[in-house]
Amino acid sequence: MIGSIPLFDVLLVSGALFSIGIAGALLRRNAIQIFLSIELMMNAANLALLGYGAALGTHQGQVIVFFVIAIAAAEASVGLAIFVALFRHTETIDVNKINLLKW
Amino acid sequence: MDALLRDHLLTLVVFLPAAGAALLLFFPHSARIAARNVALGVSLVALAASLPLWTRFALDQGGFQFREKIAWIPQLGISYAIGIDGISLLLVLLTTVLTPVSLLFSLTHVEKEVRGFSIAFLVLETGMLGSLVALDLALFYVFWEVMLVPMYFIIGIWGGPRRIYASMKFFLFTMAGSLLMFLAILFLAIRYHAATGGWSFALEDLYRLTFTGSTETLLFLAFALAFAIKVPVFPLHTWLPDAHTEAPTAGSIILAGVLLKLGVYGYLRFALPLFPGAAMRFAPWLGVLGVIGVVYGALVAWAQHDMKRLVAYSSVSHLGLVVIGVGAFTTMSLSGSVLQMINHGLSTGALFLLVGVLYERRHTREIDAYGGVAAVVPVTTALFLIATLSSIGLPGLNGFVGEFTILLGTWLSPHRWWAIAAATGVILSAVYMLTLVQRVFWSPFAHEENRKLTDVRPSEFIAAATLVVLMVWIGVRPNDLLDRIRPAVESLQKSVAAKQIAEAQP
Amino acid sequence: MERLIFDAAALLAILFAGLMIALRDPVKSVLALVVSFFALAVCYVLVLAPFIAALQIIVYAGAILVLFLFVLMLLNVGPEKPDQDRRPIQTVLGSLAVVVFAGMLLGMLRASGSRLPALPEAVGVDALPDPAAIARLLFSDYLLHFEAVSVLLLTALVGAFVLARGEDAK
Amino acid sequence: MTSSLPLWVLPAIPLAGFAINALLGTRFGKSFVTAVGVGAAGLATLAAYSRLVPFVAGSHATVVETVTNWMTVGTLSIDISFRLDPLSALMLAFVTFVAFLIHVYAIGYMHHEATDAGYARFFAYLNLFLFAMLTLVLAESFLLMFVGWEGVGLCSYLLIGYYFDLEDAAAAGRKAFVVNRIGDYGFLLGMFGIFAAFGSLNYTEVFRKAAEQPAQFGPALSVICLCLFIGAMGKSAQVPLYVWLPDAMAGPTPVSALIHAATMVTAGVYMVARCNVLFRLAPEVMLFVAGIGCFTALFAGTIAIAQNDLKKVLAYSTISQLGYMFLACGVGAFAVGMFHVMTHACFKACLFLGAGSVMHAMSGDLDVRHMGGLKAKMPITYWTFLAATLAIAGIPPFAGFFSKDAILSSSFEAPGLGRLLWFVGLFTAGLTAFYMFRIVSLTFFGEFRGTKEQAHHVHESPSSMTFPLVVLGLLSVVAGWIGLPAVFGEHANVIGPFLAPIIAPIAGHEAAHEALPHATEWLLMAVSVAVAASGLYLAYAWYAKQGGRTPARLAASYPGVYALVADKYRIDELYDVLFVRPLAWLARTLWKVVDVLIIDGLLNAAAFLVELTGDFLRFLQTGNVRNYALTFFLGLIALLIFVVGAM
Repeated sequence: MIGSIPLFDVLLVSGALFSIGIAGALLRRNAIQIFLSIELMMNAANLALLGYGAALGTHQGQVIVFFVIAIAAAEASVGLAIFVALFRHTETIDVNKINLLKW
Repeated sequence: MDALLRDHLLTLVVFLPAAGAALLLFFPHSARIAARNVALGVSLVALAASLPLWTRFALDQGGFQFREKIAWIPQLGISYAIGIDGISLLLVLLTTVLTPVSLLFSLTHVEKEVRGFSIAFLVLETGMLGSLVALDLALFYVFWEVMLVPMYFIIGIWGGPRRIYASMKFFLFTMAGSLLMFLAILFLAIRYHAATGGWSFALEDLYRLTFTGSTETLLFLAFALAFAIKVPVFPLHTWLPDAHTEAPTAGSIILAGVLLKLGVYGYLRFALPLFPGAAMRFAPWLGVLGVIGVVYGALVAWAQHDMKRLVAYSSVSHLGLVVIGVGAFTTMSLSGSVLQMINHGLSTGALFLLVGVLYERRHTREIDAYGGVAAVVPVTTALFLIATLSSIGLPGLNGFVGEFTILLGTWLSPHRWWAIAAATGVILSAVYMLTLVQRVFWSPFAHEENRKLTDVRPSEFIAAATLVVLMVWIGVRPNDLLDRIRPAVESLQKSVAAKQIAEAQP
Repeated sequence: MERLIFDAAALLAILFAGLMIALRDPVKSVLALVVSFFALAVCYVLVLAPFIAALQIIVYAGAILVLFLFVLMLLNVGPEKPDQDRRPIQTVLGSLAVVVFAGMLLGMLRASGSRLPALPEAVGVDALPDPAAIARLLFSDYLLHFEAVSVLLLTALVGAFVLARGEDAK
Repeated sequence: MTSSLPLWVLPAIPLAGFAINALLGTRFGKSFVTAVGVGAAGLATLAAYSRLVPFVAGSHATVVETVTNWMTVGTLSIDISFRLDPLSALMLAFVTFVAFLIHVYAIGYMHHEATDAGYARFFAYLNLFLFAMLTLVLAESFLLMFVGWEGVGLCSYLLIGYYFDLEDAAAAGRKAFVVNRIGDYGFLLGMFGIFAAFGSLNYTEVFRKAAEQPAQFGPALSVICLCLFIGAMGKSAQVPLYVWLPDAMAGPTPVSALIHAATMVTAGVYMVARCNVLFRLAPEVMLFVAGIGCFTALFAGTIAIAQNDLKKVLAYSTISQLGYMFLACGVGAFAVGMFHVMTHACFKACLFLGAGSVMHAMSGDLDVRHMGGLKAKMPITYWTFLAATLAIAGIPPFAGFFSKDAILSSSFEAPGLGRLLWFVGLFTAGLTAFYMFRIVSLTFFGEFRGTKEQAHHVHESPSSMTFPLVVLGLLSVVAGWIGLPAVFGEHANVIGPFLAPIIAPIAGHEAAHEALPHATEWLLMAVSVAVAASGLYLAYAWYAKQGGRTPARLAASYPGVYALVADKYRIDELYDVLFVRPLAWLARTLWKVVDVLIIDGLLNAAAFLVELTGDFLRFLQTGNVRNYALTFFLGLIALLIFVVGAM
């Protein structure tokens, strides 16, 4: 017997994880941790998608999540490569210290 | 091939230059001579391809000919619809003539990034031709913008010392105008959708829309502003002297010869027939601005120290006359305006070319740096003098026919005093152009370094002589052109009159 | 039964997620996230997506997060140091925003809670959706997207290579 | 009719000559250029006379030959069509002939002056001029006439500026063109008015309509005539547009002769005579024409007294004589005006060519103060010059006497201000005799006052130059005999009846003419001869006999007046202050203030505003990614609130 969990609960968990992810992304200064927070948010979204997909009886939710994971992999590889390159230049991954993006 | 020439001649003419540009992309950076030869060759082929347009053009038809229509974005009713009438026929030919002329001149003078220059020029030609033949507003807008970009680069990369400022000014001015026009085009299409339920950007569909009151006024102004900037009409003209002066010679020729005409052309093709009521309400303003342009441009031209800037301001003056002819809206003045566009393209093109001849040798445009150079460059002088005479409207050359018909047509319209005021341009143009001739070519020999000036090279001579021959031809046989203009002008007047009646009875 | 498992797994996931953002040492953070993702995988199974759950463990926890660990080891980044540059406005506004956001989410869920459907009941492991069905969908309706993603991955691969190669390799 | 040359060939011949010389002249040298240039002029003359002889011998019926349509726009349709009628025949007769003589003269005159290229250019210009002039004369429509009208203006510009490397010549050429353009402006407006009123620009149609319904056009006609006359004022150098002509003397002498004496400047008179039908319907404009003509005659005559440059004197005398012609037109005696045009062409061309001959001998010096006693060294030049001087002074039986006397008697008869015009004209005649004989005395009599080298160099000119002089000198004697006054018999006047089909004698006027008793006419003639003779004598006595002491004393006692007259009343300076400088100032101001300051200022201000805004807004770009993330998130919340609020 699997299933029969109310969608409400699924979305609640998803929302909680998402909020935690946001909090991490906004409040941490370590670039790696910000990145991790973003991954977490993505997973929160995945959960919501899967929940809805199941509730509506379609596989499309899973297909989308499949793509999300693939894109997350791409994102992670490029993002980490950027960190590596950045770290070589600045010897830090503290985003407060990386502020070249201004005028 | 026969079928292509028969059914898609216009498409062929329009896209030949673009195809040439695409071909040039495969050339290596260093293939300078090959690049300029290919560009010249392609533009000559385009010229050759455009000649059947002239011979096969049916004189007795008022509507569009050589039409083609293929759906492009059917969901929005946007189609590749092209065709020409007498007005666009002449401007198309002017374009296909002036492009090889400019490229011929540039053969020996452009040193930097020859390949890029050639590509920009060919793309520019396609943009100009496309704008002239497009019968679909969306298509027109695309070509209109396509035209803008290469010109921006031509001024900005191959221009004079203040080229960045000039190209930026040119770009922003034109962009500001075309943005409003774009919004107006969208609005038109939406209104068409509301009225009929279908989508269309085709000119002939949109012609059928009628507007009233302030809607029409606003739409008209949006279009008119875009075209007025391009012409340029008096207070919007300040981009022109900068752009003309800083552009390389070939750029100046095209800018003055064709690009400015697209303003008037757009007005005649779009603003006027789409919104005849508003156009007629604003015609007096147009005429007044034209009169101001004539006098103002002439006076300011007189005050210039820089040859190119002087010629540039003379364009303001000449185009003012064209605008008056459009504003007066009689058959005669309209025909004159169309003819005068061609004339101005030839004479000002030739003037810029010959100023370019001097500039490329002495690298200064200051009038005071010359003086008495007729002694060392007699052929240049003779050609320049002929171009000058054409520009100041000497009978027997082309400028006179246009000038006279515009002024006479205006005199016969209700706005007689425009003709009276604008005819002073006859005097003023003689003043500033002959002053230029006197100070540059005549007068005592002033600077020893001019001793080394060499006369026109064969390529420059051919380029200039082509224009001179055309000037004489139009001056002697204006009917060849007027016969082609007449049906177009008459059908324009007819459609405007019919639509005005339709608007009056909603 | 499954209710209990879901609640426990969800609680675990939330707990370790919170730990992830609370820890100063990035390495520990990553490890906390790995735990959180494992717990989430359990949740995925319970929302009838065992295929995704497997992907979650293999790709996410197994590949991506391990990549993070590698990078951390490579760069040898220590724990975040307390900083003079605290940026109080950022902290305060950020916290406030998170609270508001969470509150709003909750409110919206509450408001529409009654209208939300329950997940269908699936009996037995056999009743779980077949990965083959997903595959069929992927290679028919979503073929173009699938190919696009594969191009994206390739591009990311090249991009990551170029970026990480550094300037000296020119 | 079938065998005769079509009229279009006449202008076409010199046009071909122009084209050949302009394109090939430099390559083949002077003899080729001469053959082509002079040959074209000669051929054109022959062709003209091949048409003229049958025309004069025949019925004098107007012939209109259409070549082709030139332009058709809307209601405007202009044909290239030529017209041979008595008026154009008269012009044609002397224009081609004089022009041919001047071409011949130029062979000798220009031979030493120019390089091959310059020589070719000169003859090309001369041929072009002849083409334009023939077009002007033969045109059947106002527009085609305007083609020739502007064409001769162009040629005068080119020919005056022939020595383009001289500052004076270059400036004079431009001045001539610009001042002519002011007149052309009037002509253009006149044409517009004609087209608006009559719906055509063809002479035949316009004059027919005007004659049929004179009352219909009323005041519009006055404006049209005024505009046309402004055109004539520019071309024929009347006050206030005369200023270009004296400066135009910077060109080579044959140019002065051709353009500024014989042909081009008379185009204005020709045009007014051509439009006599219109002018007669605008009496107030006629009065204006007469007034301007009369004033110009006097005004230019007074300036001529104090000039020392031989050609300048001739230039002012030309202006003065043109004034006479307009005086004649203004009082309604158009035929007489044309008569004077013809006689004037002969004697003034002779004078200019004579002056050129002198200049040739004096190595380019034209100052009469350096001359003297040339009579002996240059007999042919002297005798022809003298004949022409007597002609212009109005001594019978020389050509000028008859035409000038006819003008004076016409104005005497004219109603209204006629007597006043007559008196001024008479005074001017005396003045003319005085200043003309002054230069004759200074040039040919007395002792030579130039340098040694000049004295050594002085010689008679080659035959190519003296031949035209002799021919023109003879004409100066006999040309007037075709227009003898009525006192010599019923049919003594040939030219009036010849022109009658075009220039109808005014009914009332002609009656008055008939009514004028012969005694009065004799008296008028006697008075004018007496005045001219006394002018001559005074000049001879003062300059030839006393060597200029009296005039010098007079000049010394009224220095202000003398300086003013010698400086040509400083009209050029006045124009400079009144028109040129203010316009130049306006031009600079418009450029610097309106263009650069206001329009570009506004633009740059707008651009600066954008920049300023950017300068402020860029402080929002902290460069801190977390700030961006927070902003992003806050935006998301705001959006959510908006969406939720909407639900």
